[in-house]
Amino acid sequence: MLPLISIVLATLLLGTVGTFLAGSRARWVALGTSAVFLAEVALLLASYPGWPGYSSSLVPGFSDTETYSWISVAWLHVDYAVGVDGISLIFILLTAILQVATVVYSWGETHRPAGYFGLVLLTCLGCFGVFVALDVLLFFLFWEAVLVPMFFLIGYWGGPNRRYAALKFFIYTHVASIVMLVGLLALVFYSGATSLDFSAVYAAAGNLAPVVQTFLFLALFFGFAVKFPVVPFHTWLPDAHVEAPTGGSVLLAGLLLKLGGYGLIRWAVEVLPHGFHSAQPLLFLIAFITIVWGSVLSLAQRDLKRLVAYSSINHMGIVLLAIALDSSLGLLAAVLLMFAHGIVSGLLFMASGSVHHQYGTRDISSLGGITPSAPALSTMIMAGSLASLGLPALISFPAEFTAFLATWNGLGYWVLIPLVVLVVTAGFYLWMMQRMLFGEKKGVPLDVHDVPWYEGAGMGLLVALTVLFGILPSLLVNVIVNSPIRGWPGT
Amino acid sequence: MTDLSLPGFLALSAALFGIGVFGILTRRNFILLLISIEIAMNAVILNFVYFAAFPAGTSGLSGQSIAVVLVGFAATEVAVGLAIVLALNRLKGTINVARATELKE
Amino acid sequence: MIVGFAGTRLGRLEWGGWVAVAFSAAAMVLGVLIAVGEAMSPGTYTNVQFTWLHLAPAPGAFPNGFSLVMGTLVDPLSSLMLVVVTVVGFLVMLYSIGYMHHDHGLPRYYAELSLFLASMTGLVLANNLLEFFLFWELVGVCSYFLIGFYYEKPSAASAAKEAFLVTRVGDVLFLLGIFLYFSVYATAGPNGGWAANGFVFVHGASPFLPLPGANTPTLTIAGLLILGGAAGKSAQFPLHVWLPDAMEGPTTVSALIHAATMVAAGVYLLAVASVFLGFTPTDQLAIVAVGGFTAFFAATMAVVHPDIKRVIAYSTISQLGYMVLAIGAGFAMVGLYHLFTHAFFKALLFLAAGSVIHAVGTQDLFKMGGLKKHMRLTAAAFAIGGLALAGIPPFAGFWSKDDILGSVYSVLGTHPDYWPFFLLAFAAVFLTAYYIFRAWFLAFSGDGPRDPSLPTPHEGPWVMQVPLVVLSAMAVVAGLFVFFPGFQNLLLGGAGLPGIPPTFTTTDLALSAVSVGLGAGGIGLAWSLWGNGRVFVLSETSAIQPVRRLLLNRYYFKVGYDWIGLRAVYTISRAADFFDRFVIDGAVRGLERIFAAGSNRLRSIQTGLVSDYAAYVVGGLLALFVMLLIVGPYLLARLGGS
Amino acid sequence: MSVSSFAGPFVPELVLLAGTLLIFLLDVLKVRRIELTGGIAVAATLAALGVVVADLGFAPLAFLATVPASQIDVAPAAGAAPLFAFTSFGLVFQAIFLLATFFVALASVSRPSDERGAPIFYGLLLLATIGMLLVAIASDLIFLLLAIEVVSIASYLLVAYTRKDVRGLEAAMKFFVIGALSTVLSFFGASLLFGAYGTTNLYLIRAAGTAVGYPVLVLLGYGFLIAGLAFKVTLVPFHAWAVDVYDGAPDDVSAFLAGGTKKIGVFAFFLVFLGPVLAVGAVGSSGYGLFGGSVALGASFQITLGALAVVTMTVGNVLALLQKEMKRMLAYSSISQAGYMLIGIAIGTAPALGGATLQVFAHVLMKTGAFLVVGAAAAIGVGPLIDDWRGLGLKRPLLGVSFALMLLSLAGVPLTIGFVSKFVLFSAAVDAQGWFIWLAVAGLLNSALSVFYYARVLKVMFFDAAPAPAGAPAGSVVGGAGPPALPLGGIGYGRAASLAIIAALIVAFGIYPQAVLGAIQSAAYHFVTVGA
Repeated sequence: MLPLISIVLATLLLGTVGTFLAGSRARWVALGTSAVFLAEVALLLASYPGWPGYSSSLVPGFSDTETYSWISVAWLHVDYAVGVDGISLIFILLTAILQVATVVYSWGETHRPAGYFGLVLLTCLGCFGVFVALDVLLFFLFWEAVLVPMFFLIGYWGGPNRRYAALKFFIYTHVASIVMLVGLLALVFYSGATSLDFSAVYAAAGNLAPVVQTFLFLALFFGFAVKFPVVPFHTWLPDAHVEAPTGGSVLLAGLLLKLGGYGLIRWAVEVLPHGFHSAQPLLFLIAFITIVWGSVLSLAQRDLKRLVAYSSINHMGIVLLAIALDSSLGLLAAVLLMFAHGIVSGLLFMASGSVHHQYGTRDISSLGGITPSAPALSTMIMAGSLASLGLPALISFPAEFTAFLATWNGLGYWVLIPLVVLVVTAGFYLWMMQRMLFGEKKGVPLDVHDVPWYEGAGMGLLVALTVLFGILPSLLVNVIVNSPIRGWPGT
Repeated sequence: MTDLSLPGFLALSAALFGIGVFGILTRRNFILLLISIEIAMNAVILNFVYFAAFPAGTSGLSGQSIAVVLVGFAATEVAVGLAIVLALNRLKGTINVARATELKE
Repeated sequence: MIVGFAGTRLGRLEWGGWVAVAFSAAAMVLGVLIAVGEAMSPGTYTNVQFTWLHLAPAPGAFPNGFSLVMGTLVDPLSSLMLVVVTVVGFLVMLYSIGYMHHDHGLPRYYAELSLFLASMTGLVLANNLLEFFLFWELVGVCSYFLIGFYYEKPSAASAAKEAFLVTRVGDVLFLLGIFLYFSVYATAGPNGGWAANGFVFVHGASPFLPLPGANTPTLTIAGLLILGGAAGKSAQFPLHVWLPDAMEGPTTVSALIHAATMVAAGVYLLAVASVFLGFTPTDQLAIVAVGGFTAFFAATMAVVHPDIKRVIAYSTISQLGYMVLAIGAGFAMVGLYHLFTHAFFKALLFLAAGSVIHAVGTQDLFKMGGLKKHMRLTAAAFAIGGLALAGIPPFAGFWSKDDILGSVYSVLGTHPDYWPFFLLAFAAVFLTAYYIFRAWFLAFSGDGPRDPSLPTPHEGPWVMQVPLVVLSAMAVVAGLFVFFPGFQNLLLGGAGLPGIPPTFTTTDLALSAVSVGLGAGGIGLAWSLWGNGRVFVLSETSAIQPVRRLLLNRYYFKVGYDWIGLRAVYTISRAADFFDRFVIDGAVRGLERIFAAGSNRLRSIQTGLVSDYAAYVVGGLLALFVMLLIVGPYLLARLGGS
Repeated sequence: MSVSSFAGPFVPELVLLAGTLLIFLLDVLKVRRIELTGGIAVAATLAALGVVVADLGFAPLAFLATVPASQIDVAPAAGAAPLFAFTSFGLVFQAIFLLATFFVALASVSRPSDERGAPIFYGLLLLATIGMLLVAIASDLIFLLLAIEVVSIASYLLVAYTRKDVRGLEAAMKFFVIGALSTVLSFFGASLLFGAYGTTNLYLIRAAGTAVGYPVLVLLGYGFLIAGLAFKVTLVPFHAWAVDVYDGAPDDVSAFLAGGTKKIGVFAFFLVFLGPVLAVGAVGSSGYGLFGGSVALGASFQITLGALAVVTMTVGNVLALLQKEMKRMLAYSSISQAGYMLIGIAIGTAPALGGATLQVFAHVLMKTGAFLVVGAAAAIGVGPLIDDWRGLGLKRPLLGVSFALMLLSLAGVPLTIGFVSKFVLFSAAVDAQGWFIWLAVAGLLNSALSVFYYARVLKVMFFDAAPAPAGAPAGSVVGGAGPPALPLGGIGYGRAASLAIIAALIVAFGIYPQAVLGAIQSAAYHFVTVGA
């Protein structure tokens, strides 16, 4: 068995270094790396039960695991331990897809391309690492490693207020990760786990008293919640998105937010069931507030990117809700939703970026009638908006449907909150489309042409996937459910 | 040695030490600073000598020998201090420490 | 059978109207064949499906596993509906070739229309509630795009949004209804219940209703929610506001989507639900109430409206109300029968109206006039449609509408609660005849256009005429189909199902006579007020002037919804935004300021004076003593001397 | 005890002493070429380092070992009061000290070869290093304090060695005054402890635990000692001198002070306060309890040291935030780092001490390196302000990359030694459980705060446009009348090598920390169980 995960890591690392050194040819190196990365992920997927058929053979644990001792002293055992299960595979797939899409979309980046593409690859490397890490230190290492390139992406390639946004992003998420780290460490040492390995932590966590579990869960939850982000820890997100370059926004929304959800599932919900259960009411409360808040605030936004950012918050609220339900259906829905949101928000942020490139502004009220002059761009925006508001046959629908069904199953009429918000969500997207795409022409295009081919290709890829997975969600579901999750079928 | 009780001695030593420290805090003249340091140092030496006679468990260095070493050490320290202040005086023409505040914040 | 569905699916990928027409023709042929096949062999149901999403059984969650499936189910209901969809779809597609030829964005138009047809077919053939919902949403979005086809017009874009949002409200109710049914049927019923078999509809003797506890508040609420969903789609009170505004779209779209098919989906949903899910008596009363009230309520608004398409749109709402009424009263197939006939004559009316608009370029009835001289075919077609609508025998509408009234009348004895709604619906017959002929007289009779600036009208090309002719023919004869055994089979195919008595053989002649009389009276009133180019002007001081104004303003529903939808929600969201920026984010920024200020303040202690540094040392020393001598004993007390 | 067996264990010190004497001898003979004196210093340091590493049990160098393994980590016989003892913990610190000296000595070779002060510089450097090595083997409080004084006196002179620089002299003066004050405080504390315990031997003091005749003397004595030693470690509020001294001293001396001599304070802290920290139970039920009460010795030391640690790291970081001068910023960062190290002794468990030692090791690499880069930058004409460094990262990749690595490591970014050391240290804090977890939280939040000023420097170096070259073209030495240009565009081979090694080690140990952590942890374990 090939050490596939290490090979992927090496690929990305080499690709990143190569890109940094490649100067003006960086985009080619980045594209090559992305292609290889995608191929390797395909290989990982292909060797995984459940893809692409309807296999019901369930995997008892992680697959493609590798474990090497890294630090080993009397009281501290850290391993280089990696492995995947269905859930992480889905996120890895998302990483690969978004990396390719981002690289293609950013083909026209002329401002220090080597740095830009290198940082994009580095971000994806970090995300990949988070999704495969099965050791506290390794997990945290990659978790932090994601911040740095994103900080520079925002701070260097961003909009006029980029420094403030980059710093805010960094402060917020860094403080959160610190709390998370303390939580993780406490989890290890208070439970008497023999090492920092996931399996050891998972096995030992049961030793903890319920009260301790609750505290630890809350600490971990705070760390993940900021990444999510949930209200009231969300204010970094709109600022970061507005200022970030398009590629940065795509990765931020598409991947970085997923880290929170993934981390919550993998390291908190699964490991600390008692803590999870006692924190459940809080999670529900936060989730509902987030859902409503994100949606209502989207309605008030004039900047397209801010609008999409707040809608992301709304979606992540649904994800949190689905996770908090503590049901297999809810968990499935959460993972599907995150995948869907990754693709769709990536698409929408790309579209916002293109609007900005074409018209020099993203102010919805100063734009209008884009459709006749830029039909392709308009189509992308429509596709993204419709997918985001949960149109069937597009990727979000199966996810949202299962999420709502699970909510109904778990909470009964509380499902009305996300359902009613669904109308508001539809409302702000439609309002945006009506004002920006349709109606009288407004706004002076900087470039009379439609989007450049590479931007179109990047978005087109995501649109295609939106439709593909919308029609065939089982491609994802069959992988997801093959995961060693407590209460999941097969374990 | 019973003439001087422990509290009484400590008061003496503390007074000596306090005078030295007070001097360090208030003097601006470098030479006076050095003298203040030596006064405080003398309190230390006195302590060692006094405690050497104290009937606690005794092993290792004796108080008297420490005192002798410290006398020597104090001399070295003063020599280095004087060397520094001489050089400073040559460049700045003053030995007032309040005039040497170029490095701050 | 899937081919019909797949064929239209492919159609949306093709550019060019003719390709779309060809595919829709193929779909029509297949659809009709399927229906004929179903009609020839009553009682056979064909179900084909594949798994869409599957979770293995898990203890505690779903003991039989959880699945979602996609499949097609051919049964009398679906085949009847299939005919409507494919035939009208084909005709409208054909008509579009002529009607739309001068518009730009035609590929988009045909693609969207084809997608709509595909989705509609999918909806009709769906074999489970989730799939139904999926296509239900899809037709909604197609409708959104098609209403907003003239997207440069702000009013069109706004109407599209409104339509989507209002139906979305219905969708949410529908979805919640699905969930409620799910909570009843999740593990009960055939094949391990819905969780395991994927929400499928199963034919047979009432698979679910005999379940213990089936007649529970949960089921009642679920039924009401389904009604809410249907009301959204079928523009029933109080979610009716969007349909008149949806007339901003091309007339072809109005004909296909907003008259014949999509709006009928709500009715179809109710029919499907009544067959497969079952309504409780409370639900039935609610459905009857909504249907009967809407039939009358919408008709009143049609009475005064000056826009030819909107008049027809209100009439659509009203007619849909009849169908809902029938289904509520327990006569699902009767409702579908009216749906069937209505589809043809309403499409006819729209297409005829489309011809008029195509010819004169306006939708304002008061600008038209005397068109029958130039457009004989159109005038005739409109008249046929109008007669069918008014329920004048032997036109199609008579048979089906009469059936509805008769059926409902027949159960009034056991359900006296239905009386008021029956009367409302009955009264609406009169209004219907009045408003549609008011429109006819205003448009076609008289000497010439009241607005002289209108262009000289002319008939459309043959592609527009053929559908008019075909639909006219259907409007005449569709009602008579009921006398064919095959068609009877279709309607009776579901007779084994509860609540579908073969009522069309027991029409109450007296009732029919009264209703025809009302219809004729309505036409007469219309003639007397508007015939021969007359224009009836209500005096400003008339006592019914406020009523007119109320009707013209559509009972102020739209104003109210706008206020809720725009003002209230938007204001709240602005306030929330303010809170977000200045309170939540303000706290974050405040923290930053504190650090910066602290850094500046602390810096000033580095004075550069060595004596100060020495003072810090001594101060620190004293602080240490405090720590060791005061905190230490305190700690000892806390730790209990350990 | 025969001469050979007496001298054997002191080979490192003797080697350095020989080097010192040789350098001074050559100075007298007017042989002052920096390549030669520097070479001697580097060679002596390397040799000593080899021996120490061999003593630690590094197999490939076993032939150099001079201390038999049987003499390491052995508790003295009951009642014995040795002045010094060989502990693996001390040897680890010796290695760390020697490493710092090595980097500075190697880098300093790249100074103008005709600099007159070179022999003095190197001589004092080695002298100070001898003192440092002695600190690491001390087992008697007076021995320890005197060894520290050796270092201190050498450092005062090092700061002032140019004799012509006003800033340097002012720094030396402040250094001296505060240093002398601290010395007095330390010795006064020692004298009080002597009064309380009747001995200055650390083994005996630790063994006595809470069984003390005069508890108030103990508390006051330790209070004085903390204050005195805090001077060396630059704990707040005993830190004020450090900023001015690091700023005013020659760059390479700053590197040595921040990277090297400061660490003896840390070791002294570990050595002196491990006893009281680990002491269980109360003192003061009779005798001179200040308020007639008694004191929980261990707990109150832990809380005191913990508070000091938190205050130190916080104040250091907050002050560094808005600092405009590069050296002062580094000085404040150095102060805050001292706070992290102090966490180790506040907790007093073997993991914590090990983690703190790893932090010391990391800090030697990072801070020595950082000041050496500053020296290089100064040598090629970069001003003292952070803003003067604009664009330097791209213009001078060696400086840029190595400085970036050092700053990232200081900030605790993954895959650097700084990350690992913080991770281990804070893990140890959590591992100790109880309220120590809050030390980890404080430390981590501080490290978050510190990221800002490090990131700012990175931003200036890599993102901001370089200032227009004023006069002299970039890359050449500024000032035509100055000394001839050094190779590598004014940086010089020695400094370049030093920086390259540091950068490589930062990454290498960042990726594979086991190489040092294993030795450090086992040493810390012995240190806690056996004692000094």
